[in-house]
Amino acid sequence: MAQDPTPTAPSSDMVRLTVREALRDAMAEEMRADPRVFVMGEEVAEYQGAYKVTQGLLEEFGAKRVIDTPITEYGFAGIGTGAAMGGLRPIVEFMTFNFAMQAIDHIINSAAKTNYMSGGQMRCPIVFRGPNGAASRVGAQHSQNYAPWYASVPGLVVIAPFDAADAKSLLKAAIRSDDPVVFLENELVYGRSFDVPAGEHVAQIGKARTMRPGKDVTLVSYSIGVGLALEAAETLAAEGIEAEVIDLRTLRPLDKDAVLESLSRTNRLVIVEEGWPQCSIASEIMAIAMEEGFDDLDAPVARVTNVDVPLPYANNLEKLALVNTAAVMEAARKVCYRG
Amino acid sequence: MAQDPTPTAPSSDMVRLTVREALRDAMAEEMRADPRVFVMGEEVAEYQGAYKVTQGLLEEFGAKRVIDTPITEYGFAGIGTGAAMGGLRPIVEFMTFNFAMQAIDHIINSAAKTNYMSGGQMRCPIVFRGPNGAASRVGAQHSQNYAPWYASVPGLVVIAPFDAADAKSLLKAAIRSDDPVVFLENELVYGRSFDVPAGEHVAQIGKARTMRPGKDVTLVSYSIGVGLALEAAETLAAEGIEAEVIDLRTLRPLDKDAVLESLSRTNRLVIVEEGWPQCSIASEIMAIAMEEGFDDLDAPVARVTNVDVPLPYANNLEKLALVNTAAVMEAARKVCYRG
Amino acid sequence: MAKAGTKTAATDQLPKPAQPKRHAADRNELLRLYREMLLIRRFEEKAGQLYGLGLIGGFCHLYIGQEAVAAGIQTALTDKDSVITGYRDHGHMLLCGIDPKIVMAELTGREAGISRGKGGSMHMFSVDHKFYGGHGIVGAQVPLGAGLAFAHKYNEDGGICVAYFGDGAANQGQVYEAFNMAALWKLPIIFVVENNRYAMGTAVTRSSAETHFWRRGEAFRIPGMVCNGMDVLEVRGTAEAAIDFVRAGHGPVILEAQTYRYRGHSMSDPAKYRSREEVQQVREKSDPIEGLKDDLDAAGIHEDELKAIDKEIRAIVNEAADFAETSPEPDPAELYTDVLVGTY
Amino acid sequence: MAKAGTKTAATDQLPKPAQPKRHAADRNELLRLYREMLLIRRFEEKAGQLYGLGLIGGFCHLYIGQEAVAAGIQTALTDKDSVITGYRDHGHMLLCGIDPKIVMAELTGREAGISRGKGGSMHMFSVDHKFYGGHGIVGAQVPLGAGLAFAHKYNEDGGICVAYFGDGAANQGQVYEAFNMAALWKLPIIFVVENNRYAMGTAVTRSSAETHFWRRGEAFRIPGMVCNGMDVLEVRGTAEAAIDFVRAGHGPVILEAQTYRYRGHSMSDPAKYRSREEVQQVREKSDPIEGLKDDLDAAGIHEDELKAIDKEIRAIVNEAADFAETSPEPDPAELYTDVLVGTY
Ligand SMILES: Cc1ncc(C[n+]2csc(CCOP(=O)(O)OP(=O)(O)O)c2C)c(N)n1
Ligand SMILES: Cc1ncc(C[n+]2csc(CCOP(=O)(O)OP(=O)(O)O)c2C)c(N)n1
Ligand SMILES: [Mg+2]
Ligand SMILES: [Mg+2]
Repeated sequence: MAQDPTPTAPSSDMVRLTVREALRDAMAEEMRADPRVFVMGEEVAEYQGAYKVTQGLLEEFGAKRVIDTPITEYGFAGIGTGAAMGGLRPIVEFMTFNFAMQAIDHIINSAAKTNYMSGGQMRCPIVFRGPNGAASRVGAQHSQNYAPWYASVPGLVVIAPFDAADAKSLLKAAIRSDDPVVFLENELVYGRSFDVPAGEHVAQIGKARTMRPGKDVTLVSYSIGVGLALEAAETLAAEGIEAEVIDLRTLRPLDKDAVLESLSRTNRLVIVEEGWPQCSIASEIMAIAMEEGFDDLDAPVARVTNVDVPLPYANNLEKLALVNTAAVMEAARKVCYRG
Repeated sequence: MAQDPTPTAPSSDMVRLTVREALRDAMAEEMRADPRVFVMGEEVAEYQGAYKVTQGLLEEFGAKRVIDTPITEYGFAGIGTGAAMGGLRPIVEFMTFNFAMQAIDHIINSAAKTNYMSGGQMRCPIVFRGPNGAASRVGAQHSQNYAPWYASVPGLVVIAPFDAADAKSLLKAAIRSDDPVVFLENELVYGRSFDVPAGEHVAQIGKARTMRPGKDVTLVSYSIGVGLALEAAETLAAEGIEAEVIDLRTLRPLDKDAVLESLSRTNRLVIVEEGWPQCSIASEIMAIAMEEGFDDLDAPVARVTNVDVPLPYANNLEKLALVNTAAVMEAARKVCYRG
Repeated sequence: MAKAGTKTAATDQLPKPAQPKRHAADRNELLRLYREMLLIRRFEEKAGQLYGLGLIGGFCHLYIGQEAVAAGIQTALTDKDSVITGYRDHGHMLLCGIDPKIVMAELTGREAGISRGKGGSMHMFSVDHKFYGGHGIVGAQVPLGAGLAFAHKYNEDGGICVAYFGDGAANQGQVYEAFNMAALWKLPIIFVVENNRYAMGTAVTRSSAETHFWRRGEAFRIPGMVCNGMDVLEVRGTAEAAIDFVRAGHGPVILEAQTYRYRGHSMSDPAKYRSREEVQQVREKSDPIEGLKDDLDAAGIHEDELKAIDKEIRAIVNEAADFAETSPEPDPAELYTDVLVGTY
Repeated sequence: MAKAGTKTAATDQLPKPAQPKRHAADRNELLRLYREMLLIRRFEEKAGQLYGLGLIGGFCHLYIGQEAVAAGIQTALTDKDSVITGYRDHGHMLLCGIDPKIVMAELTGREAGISRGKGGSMHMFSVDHKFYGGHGIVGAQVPLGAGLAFAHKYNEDGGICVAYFGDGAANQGQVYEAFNMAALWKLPIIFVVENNRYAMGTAVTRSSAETHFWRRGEAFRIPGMVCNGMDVLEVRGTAEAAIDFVRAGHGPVILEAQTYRYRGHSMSDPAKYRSREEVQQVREKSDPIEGLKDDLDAAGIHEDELKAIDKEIRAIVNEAADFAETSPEPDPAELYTDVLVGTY
């Protein structure tokens, strides 16, 4: 079985998959391989998932392993965590991570801290997954990006893939991990199609990935932001700015070496994040650049994030509130002292 | 009534108060002035507060306004929030902010976002307060610093005072605020005594405070970290390093002007935080220095935080895990290129 | 100390609301109830159309089928009373007396909307009408409602709170925390479970160990009531008994209204979890608006009178839709306002 | 559809556990129960002393007074069964068969402690003994326990879970979420409410609309049982009936054990919320260890035999204390280990 395919490398054998299908396939493959793996959450079984990510799982694995829960995030996150402590390997789907705020105490206090508190004795191999961040026009309560919160907590692994290959190979890695994993998906990306290498691939957790090489500026992002960074890089290239795009993929542990290595070549860094600015992943990358990349900086690192307001519903305001390609390009030009 | 007393200015009329007493006095004064203000939480009434912060309030204000709740953080945070929507001015005490994780959905989704979601129509004037961060030897589940999480959320005001004067004048401001306020105290500081100006003082929310002037390096902190920074500054002075110490006091909105102004004079910055490093207030201050203070920096900004692990119980490990004065001094020397 | 043993049922004699009667409505009341239900029905149909046209975005949860619940309860309240519900909120808002135009304008995300376009379908509020939202987190409105009831009691203003929530929400832990405190502190609140048999795709039997939602307060000594939520007069009669009890200071009541939603959970729901026949049967046999016709008839209210109401309501709803379609979007500067009330 | 009306009590005939009997213990069983309770008592007294000496830090919650609950239930379990509780966990751990030395060494924060000194009094675990903690967030152990029960059922290993929690914890919303799922899925779990009358300083009547905790499952059709938690044989008999029922696949049971803690909530509690007399009276009239003396006597077990046990236990506890005092602290490098299992 191949480890961590370098997805930029050409592969003779590619399958076209949506992110949604890739996630489903990852779960199905792991469930076939390991009878301890099961899925639980609201509408995951009969309804096939609120966003259809668990499509077909009930049919293949039956009601014992694909379990619809009542609307009780705190309760079923606790039950999942307890089941993991008892030796199973639960995948807990939150309909969105906004609702996981009800359950965050179990994610942090029961799942993340137990291995340490027990001196390494009590494992908690569980995956908490579901869409995170803004969807479309769903308003302030349904649109928050929780990546910085989870990424701040030692004892957790936090993954936020962008494309289908990563969604699949990282979710497989997450399910196999002996640690509690928070796996942040994005609803707006579920339906996008990507090439995925055929065969079994389990990614290495904790490694960023270069999505596009470049020499003038490094654009760092994760999840849906990677798409914006790639779009921006495309247009910037036409202007003569070669942007390197790095997908962090894992937010804890954070692959700072990859960021710093790229920075040492481009000497300019922009972070793109679909989320609020303060105490964000962007802040953290800027802090790392400050601490360990200072001498490489030809310009201050810039961050491009959502506006620091709860997400508004109105179409025009929502657009203005969210990070976008134009803002990424502007920041890239600025750190390159062009325009 | 005096606005925002400059506490470094000498005052003829000072009272010696513990932080615990200062907080209690703030609540009592505001309850006397405004019948809509009431306190609710676990053990706040008959027990006089788990940490005795509400001492004497039941006796003065009676059971209608000083209310013991069952151990139901989510529920009573919701009830408090609903009462604020209904026109009252609740002070909700969490026995510690660790337990507020059960209630964080109401703090964020119900209290913080409602004013925006209602187009400015639905106010939520509530104060959520209680001790935050590590106490002594209470282990991983009872020792987390939630400041970065709350500080990331637009719609909240987040305050974390250090000394008794600020505890009192900022809590009074918080209670009078028309916005939801997260007010982060620290158990290890409750018993410390400070001079507090006599008379009524209501601080201005959102303003940092210079605790000690200096020209060689700026130490920025909040809450218990300010004490460490002051201690470090004292010792550094003996070594010939004059450290300016800034207490942020309010973490949202963050007084970045104060930080940047000091940085423009000292050209060196260290952030001291009793909390995990990643996506922290420290990260954010470093990001701000990167964005707006880059040209003032004679050295990369440094952060001194807890070690990135869940807090261990053992006495020796706990000491090693927590931020301490020695580490602050070392960082200060380093950014000053001494030692 | 209690004796050892296996026990299953509470045996205490709790104070209870009076046995409710189906409301004996007079002519005016009947007309009002008919009108209110029809307003909701037509408003929601129009909202569905605007959604189909792309004028409404995100989630939009229609109340069609459940009209008798809001109508029976809201018409029994006074203007001292406060109301709170979840995201399926248009119906309750209209019956709080909020102008359909500004509700619809919120659905289309316009400046003139009740939340200035910032909230959308799920997040609407009107402090003036004592309507407190409009909440998107399932179950959250229950403790919030208990908080409103707390304020009524604290202020001794004579008001009570009605907190509406679904059968799915009834499994939320925070609901039981609120039950306990409401009972302990005798808060003036009616917990209305709108049991429409499904939470998204989950039938109540698949999510609930106890599907008699009126019994869910037994663990906290809260009396339960149940009514046919498709019969507006029965809802009204039950609501009155509940209101009398709660307003008299006896503490909370749980009122289960057994109802049904005709449409999908939200606009994108394929609704494969139930059969067309099931929906059809309820529509035909239990429709709350059609179901009132016998009573209207018996009161001597005739078809032409109803037609006039129909026409009037269509006009109101069309006007609301036009308004919502033609009003301008919020000014871009609005992005930054209303985050905080104060300036710091 | 149910008829409209005011209702207060569940009328269903649920399957119920058999009516429990006070356990008719033989000589050996009596000796074991006595020994187990005494081990807890002496261990806790010693822990209190070490705390006073500054050897234990932070929170330390003693189980003194409640020994019969753990003893009556733990001795009825098999080694297939799993156990979980809150922060007041020393007693349950000892009766899971965990070595007192390594429990005490954890209290003093030493490398040899069961959590290598990293957990402390509130956070101890032994997967080997199927003891799953040791949790500091009130109520958290209840869904976690339901998860352990879920694993038993999933693995068809014949085990059941016992989740212990307090009267204060019984108000937590997550408990009701767990109740619902446990009942719905017929999970093999006994929810043991150790009602010691207080949650910190709050007497049950001040926090609970329903103080009969065995009734708290009524909203979810879970049968309730209650026993005198100061009588180890009554606890044991009740536990056996509960275990039989749960192990037979009927789903969960709530077992309320009415008990009392003699000491403060934790070491720093001034305990002004109750009178000295109240404590004194329980000690004198209902002490679980003293209370067993009649039964021991009736079984022909005499003072000298008990004295021998006493001596043996004192030796065990002293040895544990010595060990805990003299063992080294964790290596500083331990600070960084056990954060994650994998390396990434
Ligand atoms: C805490 C939380 N979990 C999940 C959701 C997603 N969700 C929205 S509505 C809903 C179903 C609620 O059903 P019910 O309470 O019966 O109300 P109904 O929609 O039938 O009116 C779900 C699961 C949410 N909004 N909040
Ligand atoms: C969620 C949460 N809220 C508050 C606390 C603080 N606290 C610890 S123990 C306790 C009292 C619990 O009482 P009870 O459940 O009756 O158990 P007992 O201590 O009597 O064994 C409280 C309030 C906590 N640890 N977790
Ligand atoms: Mg429903
Ligand atoms: Mg108790």
